[in-house]
Amino acid sequence: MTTQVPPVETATPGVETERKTYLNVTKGFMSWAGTLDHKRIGLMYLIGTSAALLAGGLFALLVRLHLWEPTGMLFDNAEYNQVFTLHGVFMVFLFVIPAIPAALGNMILPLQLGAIDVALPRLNLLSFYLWVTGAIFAILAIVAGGFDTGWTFYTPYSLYTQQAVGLIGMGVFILGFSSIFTGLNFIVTVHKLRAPGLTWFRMPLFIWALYATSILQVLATPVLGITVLLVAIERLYHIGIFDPRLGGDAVLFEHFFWFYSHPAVYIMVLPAFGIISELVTVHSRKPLFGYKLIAFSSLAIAIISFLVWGHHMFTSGQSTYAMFAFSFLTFFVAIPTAIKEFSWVATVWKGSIALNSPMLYTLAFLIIFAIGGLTGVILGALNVDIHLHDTYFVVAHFHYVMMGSIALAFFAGLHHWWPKMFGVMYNETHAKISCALIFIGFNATFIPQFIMGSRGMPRRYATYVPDYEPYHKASTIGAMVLGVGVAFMVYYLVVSLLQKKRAMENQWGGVTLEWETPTPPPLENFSKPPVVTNEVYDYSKLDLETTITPAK
Amino acid sequence: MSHDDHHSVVIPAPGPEFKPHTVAHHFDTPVQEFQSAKLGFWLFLATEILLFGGLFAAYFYFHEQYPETFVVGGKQLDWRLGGLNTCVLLLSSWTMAMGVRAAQTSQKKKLLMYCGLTVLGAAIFMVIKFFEYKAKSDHGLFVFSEMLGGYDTATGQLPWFTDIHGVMAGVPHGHMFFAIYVTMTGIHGLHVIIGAGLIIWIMFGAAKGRFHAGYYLPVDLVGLYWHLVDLIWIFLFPLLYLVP
Amino acid sequence: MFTTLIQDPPAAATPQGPDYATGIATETDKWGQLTKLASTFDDVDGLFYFTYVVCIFFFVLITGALLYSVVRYRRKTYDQPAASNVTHNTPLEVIWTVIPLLIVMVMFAWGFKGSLDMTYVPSDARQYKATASQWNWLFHYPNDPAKSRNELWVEIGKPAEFLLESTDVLHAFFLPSQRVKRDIVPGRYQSVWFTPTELGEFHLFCAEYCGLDHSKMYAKMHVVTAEEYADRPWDTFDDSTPEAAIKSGESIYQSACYSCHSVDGSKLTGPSWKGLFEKSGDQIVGAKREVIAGGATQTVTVDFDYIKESIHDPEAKKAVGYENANMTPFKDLNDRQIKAVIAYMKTLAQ
Amino acid sequence: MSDAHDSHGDFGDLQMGTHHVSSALQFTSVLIALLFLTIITVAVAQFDFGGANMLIAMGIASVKAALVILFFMHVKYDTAINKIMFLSSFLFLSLLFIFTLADRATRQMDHRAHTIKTPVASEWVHPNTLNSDH
Repeated sequence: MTTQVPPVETATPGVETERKTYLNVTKGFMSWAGTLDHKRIGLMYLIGTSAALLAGGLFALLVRLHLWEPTGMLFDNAEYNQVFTLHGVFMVFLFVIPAIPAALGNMILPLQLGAIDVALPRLNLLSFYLWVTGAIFAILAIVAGGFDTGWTFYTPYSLYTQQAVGLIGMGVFILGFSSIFTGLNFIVTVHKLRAPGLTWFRMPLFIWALYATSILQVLATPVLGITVLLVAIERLYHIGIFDPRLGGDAVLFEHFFWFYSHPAVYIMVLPAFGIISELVTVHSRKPLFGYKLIAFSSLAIAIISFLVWGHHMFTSGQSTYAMFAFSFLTFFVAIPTAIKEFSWVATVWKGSIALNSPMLYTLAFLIIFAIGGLTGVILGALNVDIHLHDTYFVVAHFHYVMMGSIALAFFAGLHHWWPKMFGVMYNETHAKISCALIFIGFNATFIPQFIMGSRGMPRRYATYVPDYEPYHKASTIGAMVLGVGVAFMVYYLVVSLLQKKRAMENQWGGVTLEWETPTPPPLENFSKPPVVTNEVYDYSKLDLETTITPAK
Repeated sequence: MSHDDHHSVVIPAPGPEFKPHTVAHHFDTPVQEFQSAKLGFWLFLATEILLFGGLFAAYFYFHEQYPETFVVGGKQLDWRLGGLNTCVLLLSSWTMAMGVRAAQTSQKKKLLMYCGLTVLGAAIFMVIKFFEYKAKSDHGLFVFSEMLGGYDTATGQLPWFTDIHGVMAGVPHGHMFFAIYVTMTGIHGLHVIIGAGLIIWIMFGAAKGRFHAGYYLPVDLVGLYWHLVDLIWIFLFPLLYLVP
Repeated sequence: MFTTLIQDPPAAATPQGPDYATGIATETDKWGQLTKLASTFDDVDGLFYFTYVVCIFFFVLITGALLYSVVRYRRKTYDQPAASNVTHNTPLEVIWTVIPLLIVMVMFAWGFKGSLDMTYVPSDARQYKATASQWNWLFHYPNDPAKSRNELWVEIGKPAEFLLESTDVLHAFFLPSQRVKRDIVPGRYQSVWFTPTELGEFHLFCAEYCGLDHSKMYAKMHVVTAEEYADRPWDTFDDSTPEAAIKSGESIYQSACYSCHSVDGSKLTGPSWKGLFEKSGDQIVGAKREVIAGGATQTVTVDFDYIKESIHDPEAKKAVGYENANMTPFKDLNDRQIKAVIAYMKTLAQ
Repeated sequence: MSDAHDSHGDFGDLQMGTHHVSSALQFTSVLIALLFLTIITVAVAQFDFGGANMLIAMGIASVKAALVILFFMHVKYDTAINKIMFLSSFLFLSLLFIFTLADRATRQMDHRAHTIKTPVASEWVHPNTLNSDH
């Protein structure tokens, strides 16, 4: 997918002229705080969500350290409950949901569309500030005494506990609107700002995935909004909708909560699929196998995901009929997901596979997601789920999806677009070491959790039966390795910004539109509006010279 | 290196009392700008539908669980006031539609007049609503002054539901109808107030001549918002006042 | 009335840490993944391993194809093109859509059948009740006044159904060895059943997060033989020593009698227990009482027979001054329990 | 209100296809229909049709809603994508309704339901404070 635009004029070799990029075109705090540029907003999101990731990761390490001993090492039960809740809330609401769409998506989506910005730039900035406000509420809630409801806020416990549930509920409500506005913006952008010639089936799959995600964000998140609002009203005014003491129903809360939170799983994972689709083809230098099937499977997943929320409630007292329907529909999600996984593998097959760090992260994703997805099938069966529900098996399963797959895809995307975003290259050897540490550490953390889960270890336990001690110890050791891997990644990425080792103009040989602009892009992305004439992922048109030309 | 031609699209004003409109730089044409904003706003309205949808789902859920509460509770509401409010909102929806029409046809005075009438409709609606709430509060069906009062866990007594006249006596969970009534109409009322505020903001812009046939996007969007407020009430009225 | 007869075992506000059943989780089934199955719900294990094998097959397939490609088609020069540019293969795509679909439909049907079996309770099931509170379990036994807290006894081979209720927040009744789990929702009853097939001690966890001491909300299930079950091991009534008997008697008083009978001489609905027995030298003997029996007043000496009659058939002899009081007969108190009550009464003697 | 023919064509080239100016007569007709339906819905509510009460009221309300959406909100004249986006919200809302209410409705049909009663709140005791000291 090259354009008719001639290559950007290259500076004379050896002459250092500072080109105006979005990073340096204006300076000063206000030029960032008040920016409407999608790349700057994406960058601010990247910093914010990464901070949330590190905070959430720290909480996770504390949880794992605590569980070294069956009686707990670090905390009393009250503190432990707060720490695992913080881990969940930070990871889910502040990192996983916004990280890929709002940080990488904001950065890349308009570039891949050939647009100079998202359709509604002010709303984009508002969305970022809503995220900041939500994060502030989360921090206020910690300061105000913390909260210990788990990230699911199940009633009636969340109604009775005396802690700062109101504040964090407010935070989640605001973060929900941040997410809605990002999704809304992307839908409009995809519909209205595609470059001439960029038909729907010429769009990169990252955009398809973000589009499907946006539909979920717009249509599911409001139900979460009204749910946390009702919890807040319930705590203040005791209206009784969710309070069994007043005739309310805790299962209704679960229905509302999972109506959002199941699609939310796909809000998190679909953008990861998008990144992987993108990276698999670029680093195999081969057109994506089954492009249309992958595109439609994103939409299919988005829609089916609205029909399966009850599988989080197989043990919670739904009617048998509802369980029947939800279990049946749940298995249907497996099909488009399997199609994606197979198509990625088929893309790698007979490709020209560059084993650089983004591709290593991608391969790690493919293996880990296979485990995460397949264990999901085990959980879809009704009677097996009854045994495994709320055990460490479920914990391990969704960490394989949310941490193993989504965070790895985020890292993969970060490594892939890092040279594009900053024009600098990190140390590839360091990146490979870090990828190996993360892969090994991750599996060492969560494979023992599968085992103890299928043997009955319930989740959210501050202390546990000593029978499970060896698995907890193995898991804690794995978590430490994983933590070291992530910390090392942060280290070499920061170093790359300081060392300013030039990246190539088109570091990986991508053919989507983001590689048509100078690296890093100027303020309004394209020197001339691009026109797309090629089919998507057509590597025969790749100008290989740009892959060995240093960026200016 | 930006596209200079992007900055040049200006929609001229149809008359001296109006102001021209400059299309935002990242759009190529006014149509693109208009349609983008409108698509975005429709999506926003979709989220509003789902937000209220949660409340409606709760209504139907408890309607099935405690039918008696809804039968007896619904009789405590005055359908005449509810019906009157329905008519007020429908009329205000009509004035808003006419207002958008006035903007589309560059009729500044009419736009101001219709917007003013719509705000008046909103005010009448809220005044009637206030008297309805007050009557219920006086009967102890939801006592506003006590709403923040927590409740006695030992007796399970709700401070906001004292039911002075015992109209809900013997009805299991008699407070449930009023809880849902006050939540749904309360959140709806909040939307009425926000909508009225937006229309007043439109009126300021209209007075400055910002809206005309060439550019009436904000009027159109606020109009859509106001119709949505009407739309929700169309369902609330029979569910709360008539059906139970 | 059963429920009020004997006081609930005390609930520790913050348990000091459960007395865990031992060696259960480490004892796995023969395939080594799940904990040893101890109930009739073997469909869970069957389907689990079926899915497990299918998953391993697909995992090996995916990982193998990936690793082979990576090794075989690794890019060696920066301009190496792909070995093939095939973008689709319709038969292949149909195959990898249809075959997984068929497999998951088998899993669905199997899982649903298994879960239906879990809802059909055999008619000969014993009906227990489990009350979950923050953070302890209280078990009620069928037709038995005695209850036990955080320990449960069931009979091997006998279906047991549990009616589950919560007094506060969500809990979940989770017996890994029996493959059953059910959330306990305040405001309504849930039910769960299983047939234990192995003798021994088993974990009973709360699997739904319920606050501070969620992880300490632990109970031990004893699966015992029919003979041991017939001994009602959950009944902690103890009269092995005089002191224990007094304590047991007092606990019966606290749970069943205190509302109508005082122990300090004050007049409630029924006569006070103070003074039923008197000190005579070092002896404690029954006092004399005026009672109305069959319309005629007579004097009785308080003794075991009189107390037993008054508990089992309160209308037979009514104390003078309390002719109009109606007492519920407590026919379930057996002789040992009545003796314990008397032992407690004797401590009130003057 | 007789200005339906007012010129807005000057901007036709700039905003082609973006707006449709409805006639005042159409708006007024819709308003009259809405008020009329309001009267009908009130009138019908005076009679008891048993289980059909809800269906009738919701049916009339849906017709009214359709009028507002199609004419006041101009959806009839809007672009296909806007129609799809807005109307899809009702589709997804119906999913929430169908599954949640179906669970509620079929819960009592479980074959164990006859032994499982719904206790009322007064039957159970609640702790007054839950770990408030932490």
